[in-house]
Amino acid sequence: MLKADGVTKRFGGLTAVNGVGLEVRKGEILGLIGPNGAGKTTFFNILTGIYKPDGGTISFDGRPIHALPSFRIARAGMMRTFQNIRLLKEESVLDNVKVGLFGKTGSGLWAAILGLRSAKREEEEVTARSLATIERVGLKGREREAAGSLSYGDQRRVEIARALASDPKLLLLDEPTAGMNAAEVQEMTDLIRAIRGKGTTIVLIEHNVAMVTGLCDRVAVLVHGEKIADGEPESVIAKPEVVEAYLGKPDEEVIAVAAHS
Amino acid sequence: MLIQQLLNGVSLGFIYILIAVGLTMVYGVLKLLHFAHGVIYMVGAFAAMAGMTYFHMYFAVAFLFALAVSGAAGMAVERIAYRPLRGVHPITTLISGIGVAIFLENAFQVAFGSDTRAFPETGIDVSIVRLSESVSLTNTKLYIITAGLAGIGLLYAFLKLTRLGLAIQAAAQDMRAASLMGVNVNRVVSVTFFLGSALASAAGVLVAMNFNSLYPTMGAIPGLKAFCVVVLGGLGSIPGTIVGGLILGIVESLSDGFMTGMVVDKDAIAFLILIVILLIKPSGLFGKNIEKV
Amino acid sequence: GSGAGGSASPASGKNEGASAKPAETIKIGWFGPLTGATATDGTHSRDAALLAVEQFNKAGGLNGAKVELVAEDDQGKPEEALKAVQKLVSNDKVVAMVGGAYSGPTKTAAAKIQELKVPMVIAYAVHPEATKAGDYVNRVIYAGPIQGKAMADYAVNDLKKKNVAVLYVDIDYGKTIYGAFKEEAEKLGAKVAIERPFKMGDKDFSSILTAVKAANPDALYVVGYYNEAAAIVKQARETGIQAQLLGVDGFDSPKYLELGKTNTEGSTFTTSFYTSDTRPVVQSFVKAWQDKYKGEPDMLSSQSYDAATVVLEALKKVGADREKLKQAINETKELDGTSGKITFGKDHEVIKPVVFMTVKDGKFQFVKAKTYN
Amino acid sequence: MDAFFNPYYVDIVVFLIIYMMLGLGLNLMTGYAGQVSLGHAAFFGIGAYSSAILSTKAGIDPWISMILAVVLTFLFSAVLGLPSLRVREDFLAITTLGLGLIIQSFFKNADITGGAYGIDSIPPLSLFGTKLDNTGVLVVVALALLASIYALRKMTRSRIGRAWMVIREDETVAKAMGIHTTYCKVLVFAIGGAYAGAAGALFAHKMSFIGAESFGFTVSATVLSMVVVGGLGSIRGTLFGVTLLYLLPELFRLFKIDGVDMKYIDMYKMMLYGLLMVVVMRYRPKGIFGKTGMKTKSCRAADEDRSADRETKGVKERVDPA
Amino acid sequence: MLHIRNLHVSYGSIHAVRDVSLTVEEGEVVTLIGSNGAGKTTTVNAICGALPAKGSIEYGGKPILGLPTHRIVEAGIAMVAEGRRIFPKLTVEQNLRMGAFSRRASRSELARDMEYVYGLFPRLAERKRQMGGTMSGGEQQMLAIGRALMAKPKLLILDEPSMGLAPIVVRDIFDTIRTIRGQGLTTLLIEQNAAMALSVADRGYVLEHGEIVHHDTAERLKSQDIVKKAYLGGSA
Ligand SMILES: Nc1ncnc2c1ncn2[C@@H]1O[C@H](COP(=O)(O)OP(=O)(O)OP(=O)(O)O)[C@@H](O)[C@H]1O
Ligand SMILES: Nc1ncnc2c1ncn2[C@@H]1O[C@H](COP(=O)(O)OP(=O)(O)OP(=O)(O)O)[C@@H](O)[C@H]1O
Ligand SMILES: [Mg+2]
Ligand SMILES: [Mg+2]
Repeated sequence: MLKADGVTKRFGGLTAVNGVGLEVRKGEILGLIGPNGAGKTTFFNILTGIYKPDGGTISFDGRPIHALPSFRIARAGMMRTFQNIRLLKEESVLDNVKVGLFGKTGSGLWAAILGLRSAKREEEEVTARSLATIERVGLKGREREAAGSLSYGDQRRVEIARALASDPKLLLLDEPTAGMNAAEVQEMTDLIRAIRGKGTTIVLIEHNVAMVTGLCDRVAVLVHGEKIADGEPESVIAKPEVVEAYLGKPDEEVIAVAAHS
Repeated sequence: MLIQQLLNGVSLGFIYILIAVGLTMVYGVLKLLHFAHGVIYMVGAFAAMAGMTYFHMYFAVAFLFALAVSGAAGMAVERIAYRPLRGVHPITTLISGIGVAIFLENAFQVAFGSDTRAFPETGIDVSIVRLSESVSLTNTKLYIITAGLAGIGLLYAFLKLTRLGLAIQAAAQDMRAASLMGVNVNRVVSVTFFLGSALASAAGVLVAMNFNSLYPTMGAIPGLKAFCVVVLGGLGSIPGTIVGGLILGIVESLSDGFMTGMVVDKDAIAFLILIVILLIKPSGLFGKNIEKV
Repeated sequence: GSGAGGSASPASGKNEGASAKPAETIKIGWFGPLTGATATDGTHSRDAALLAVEQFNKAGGLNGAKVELVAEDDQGKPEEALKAVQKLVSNDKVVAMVGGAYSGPTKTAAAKIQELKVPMVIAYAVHPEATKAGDYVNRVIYAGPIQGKAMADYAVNDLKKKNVAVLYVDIDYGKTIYGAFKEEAEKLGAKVAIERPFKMGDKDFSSILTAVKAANPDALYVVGYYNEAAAIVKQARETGIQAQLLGVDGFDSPKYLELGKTNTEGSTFTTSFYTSDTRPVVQSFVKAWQDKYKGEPDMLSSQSYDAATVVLEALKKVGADREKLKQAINETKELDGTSGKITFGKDHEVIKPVVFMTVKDGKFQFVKAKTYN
Repeated sequence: MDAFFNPYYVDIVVFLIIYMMLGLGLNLMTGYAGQVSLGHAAFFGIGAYSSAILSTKAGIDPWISMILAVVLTFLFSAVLGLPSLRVREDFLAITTLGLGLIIQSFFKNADITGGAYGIDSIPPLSLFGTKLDNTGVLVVVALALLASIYALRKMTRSRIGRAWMVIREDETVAKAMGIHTTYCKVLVFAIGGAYAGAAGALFAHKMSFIGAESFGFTVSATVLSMVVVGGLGSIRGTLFGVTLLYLLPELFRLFKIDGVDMKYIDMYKMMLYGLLMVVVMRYRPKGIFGKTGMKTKSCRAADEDRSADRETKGVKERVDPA
Repeated sequence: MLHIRNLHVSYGSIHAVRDVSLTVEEGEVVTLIGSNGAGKTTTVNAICGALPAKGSIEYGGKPILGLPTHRIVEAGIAMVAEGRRIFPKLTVEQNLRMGAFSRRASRSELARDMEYVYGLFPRLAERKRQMGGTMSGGEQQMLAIGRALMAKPKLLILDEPSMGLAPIVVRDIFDTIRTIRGQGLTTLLIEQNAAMALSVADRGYVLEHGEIVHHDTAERLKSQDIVKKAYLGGSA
């Protein structure tokens, strides 16, 4: 459903993403791993149109999207979360999630000013769907709290709810479990599985190798902006170059941690 | 004539630079929308005048006196009107600053009257410095240019070479993190205001002396122009402040010298240029815009 | 009181009645800028009008009834002037008004005042349209074109200048005077070498003056107020311009000499008032001003004093009836004002001599006076 | 009707309402959509001049010229709002300030606007051939205000209203969530401008004379102060802020205060005005009616700490609420 | 060296930290674990003077509660804050220099310490002139830790230092914690990765809903059932 080819992005002298080709198949959970600064987030930013690539093509559902503005890509059904949480902190959780449904709705100002039935109905629908999504990510009952006053982990859930509310075809998650403990990671893993269960394709960036191997159908590895591996999780993380660049030499401890999930 | 006009522009530009260096610290570096800068500039001019007229100081003493008075006034403004507003929408600072400006302008009108008054005799005679047959400059303008260069030098040394300079930049970006580094943020901000305001008052004194006039609302327009210069240069950039000031001065001087019957006046042209430059370079001439998502 | 002073508020019919006794104070309104950039002028104007009223009361008032001046700030803004006028009429029930404001506010107020049928005498606003509002509005300062014409006549015929540079302030004051000057000067065979507008509050004129110098004029006519004029003369000398400096009544303030210092020497300008005028009315005004406010009165104060005097004289004649007052004001003739003998023409503009003054030995000195129309 | 109401008080209210409409438009732009504007007087002027020119020079009926003026301001504002799309948001205050000065300068120098002489003899509003008196004008502006408030409420609570809110808080997020930020920003400028245009048109016909000095930076700054003092993003706040700052000087006019030197009374008035701005900001930094917190939990003022996203926001040095 | 007694912190009506008492002795590594929203960050923010709190906090025998942050830092506490909070528009090197602000160190001393940090995180050495704000998430985390070390603190507080870091770096960081501990530095460590945290710590506290529910040696905590289940991902 998503096909990137030769995607490149440079910042001054630094090539953050270098000729990356990646295919995402419908219905899968694809893990994107790699050392810090490998270009994973940058790659997401290119996919979602926040950065314009310096080279390469991207097609989504058979349509080229690399030249489209962000909001069009979002409306085409690709939603994301941000590594550095970007919520509207003073607004309620509910209002934050409603934002995610913008592209799915269409009533304009006149409808609102004139109080048209269609606008009202649409608004009700937005509320209902948002509430349902909030429940799905496990924040039921906290709809009215200011997003900024939630703890870090809960803020991540709101981020996911916002991206999820519009039932995107493709969901991009940037480190969804950062700052969560093992039990919470487990919950998040279940949530992501459930989301996929409803037909949403998922690409996720993670540093929790245990989780990635347990959850993902496929894993791609970026190092220094280049893709060095792509395939079955177990086989990928066993590759020596991946071990060297990302995991460090195998060590009981890492394996021990990984074994827990 | 063109050369003379360019020189006029440069010397006018240095007046703007002199006013803007102080603002570069406060607005450019600290990112505080400080609309009372023009008023501080006025306070400086009046302090020097009062020092000479009422306390019979020599010009040089009065000049230092003005720096001290304005510096203190700037610190007080920050303390009273800006500090309580940290962490809220920056526009509140702007409004608070406008309030301070209105207050002080009118207080000075009560104290000194709203008339324009002449600057006291400084003992410096205006003389004309001939650079060539047809190009000349007054000595007072040379002082302004010198002071402008000195101000810029001071700013550079302060920001680039001192620990405090770095701390100011850090505090501007993230006050909490700066305090976690052991920076006494309040003190750093106060010092910045002191220096920025002292520089503003240097400008006020020299301009009042050069044009032999001062009045309580004298800071309004220079204050706005200083904003224009700081933004034009790209917030907080030292070369930006110089180039911004020169552009403004030269544009005004050329439009005065060569154009007539326009639908907009020279101040408007200055802002027109500002907008055009910002459209081409959205972060100002020497500004950097970096965003990581 | 004579029957004429019946009611203090004839315009709002219902409000008159038993309460209106002849011995009540009679209110005259004044509005102008008391705050803001032009507050100095407004304050002088108000002070002058106050002085006139005070003297009037001291001389017995209107058959024992005191006159009170109610002053309102218009902040130099038209909409504030509109409200000020409305307040003076509705709340203070003034019988007449002195306009101590600049052009914009005066224009707005003039239309309103005509509608409310309250007579007004404009002190110093020169907007050409201001008196077109109707028969309730007169002006004691001559309209801009007169000054321009007078200076053209003087520059070309008396001083034999042929090539004049003009700098004018970019408001109606500057544009009106300059327009008339140019027309007349060209008619008389002189030429405008270069013209440049400037703004109130401008300080640095070096570029304009460099351009002026390049045009090599034999006279430099500056149409503006003393602040900028002082800066211009100072910088003109620094630029090395030796041309004869000509000006307008905006120069006529002691501040011009204070700010321009010796550079003002020799500049000649048109005005309508000079403190060295030996006529008793002028001398007593100057004396009273000095006693009350210190310093010397300027042109603007004299105009405001005269505007108030016009109103007070009419009041003396016909009493506090707006309709009659209007009539009496319109018929003002040869009234001995501080700025000459004041007569209102059919167009409600003043007819009085234009005075030429020059700076000599650091003082304003009378040159000549001539009536134009 | 003027027989029943003191026309002076009526006039105060008329101008008060005109300022309220200016304030509402600015609040929409700045409070709801985060686009700080220091050039609001320009839109006010465009509305006033459009209606004045159409009704004097083209002889169009004032009612129609006012409607046309609103449409024209809407269009002009949309165009003038375009730079806001390019310019970094913390420079917007300065660019709009510049725009304001440029446009005022145009009013002052162009032929069509009467240049330095302004435009006079603007026809007053009349109904069935009779000129509306002060009270009649009050009724008209009051109706206009009610309509403005109603529309503003509806707009800000609509889907586009939510988009404005997101743009104010975080433009990157807005884009990533499918919001057409360009369109929304131009739209908010156009609507905010149209509000000012309506205020301007009413102003012109009320004044009968307009000149460039009525549309300067002071007006922009005053209106912004009113909106911020009242509370950004609050309709009640704007109404209150305008009333407070507008009536303060008027009170001085009504009650002469004894014991102070009359010579300086008006300066004391302005000092108090400035002081009030400082004091309100100091003790109610979000304005008198500003949101102090969320429905249930309160975000503390030192809330910066929560923000893990602070480092990225910091890079852009956002002007909008952090 | 750090003694917290009966600490209470509230956000308006939210009582986020209740009656927390905690000690960190000289040379120890103490870890504070707990789920999202338990109040860990709130506790350390109170230590650093960023939040008004009730109770008592003593450091080196002196009360520090109520002191302004910069004074606390000058007394020798450095913190790696949640969310990293590096200075986005300062370069990597300037960020590190800011870290040493409270020390007034000489130029050569600074250079030496900087080399030490570059040794720990070679990536930073490669990027000396890059703006902090454009670094990747993990790179920023390294910078934040490096910056705190530049202060040569006596007590180092780390709020989730491993967040967002690649496994290889996490291991490096925990190695670093072990190393600096060997050098006598005292550490208060907040971690979600409880297994890792308990492996370097001497003692641990478990915080739930703002209250300390367990505290014990790291070894013993590791083997407690509840801890295993909730924080170590032990099979339920
Ligand atoms: N706007 C920018 N300007 C300059 N350099 C940038 C910018 N954005 C990213 N970089 C650099 O590009 C590289 C890739 O960054 P990116 O954020 O994509 O890494 P990442 O793979 O997401 O790492 P992490 O796992 O640590 O989040 C980094 O070295 C970063 O410093
Ligand atoms: N600014 C705030 N306003 C209101 N409530 C807050 C605020 N900051 C934190 N809280 C609340 O205080 C509680 C503790 O938050 P804290 O950030 O200390 O948790 P934490 O243990 O650090 O969690 P995490 O592991 O997610 O970082 C949470 O319930 C949170 O919602
Ligand atoms: Mg990343
Ligand atoms: Mg935390």
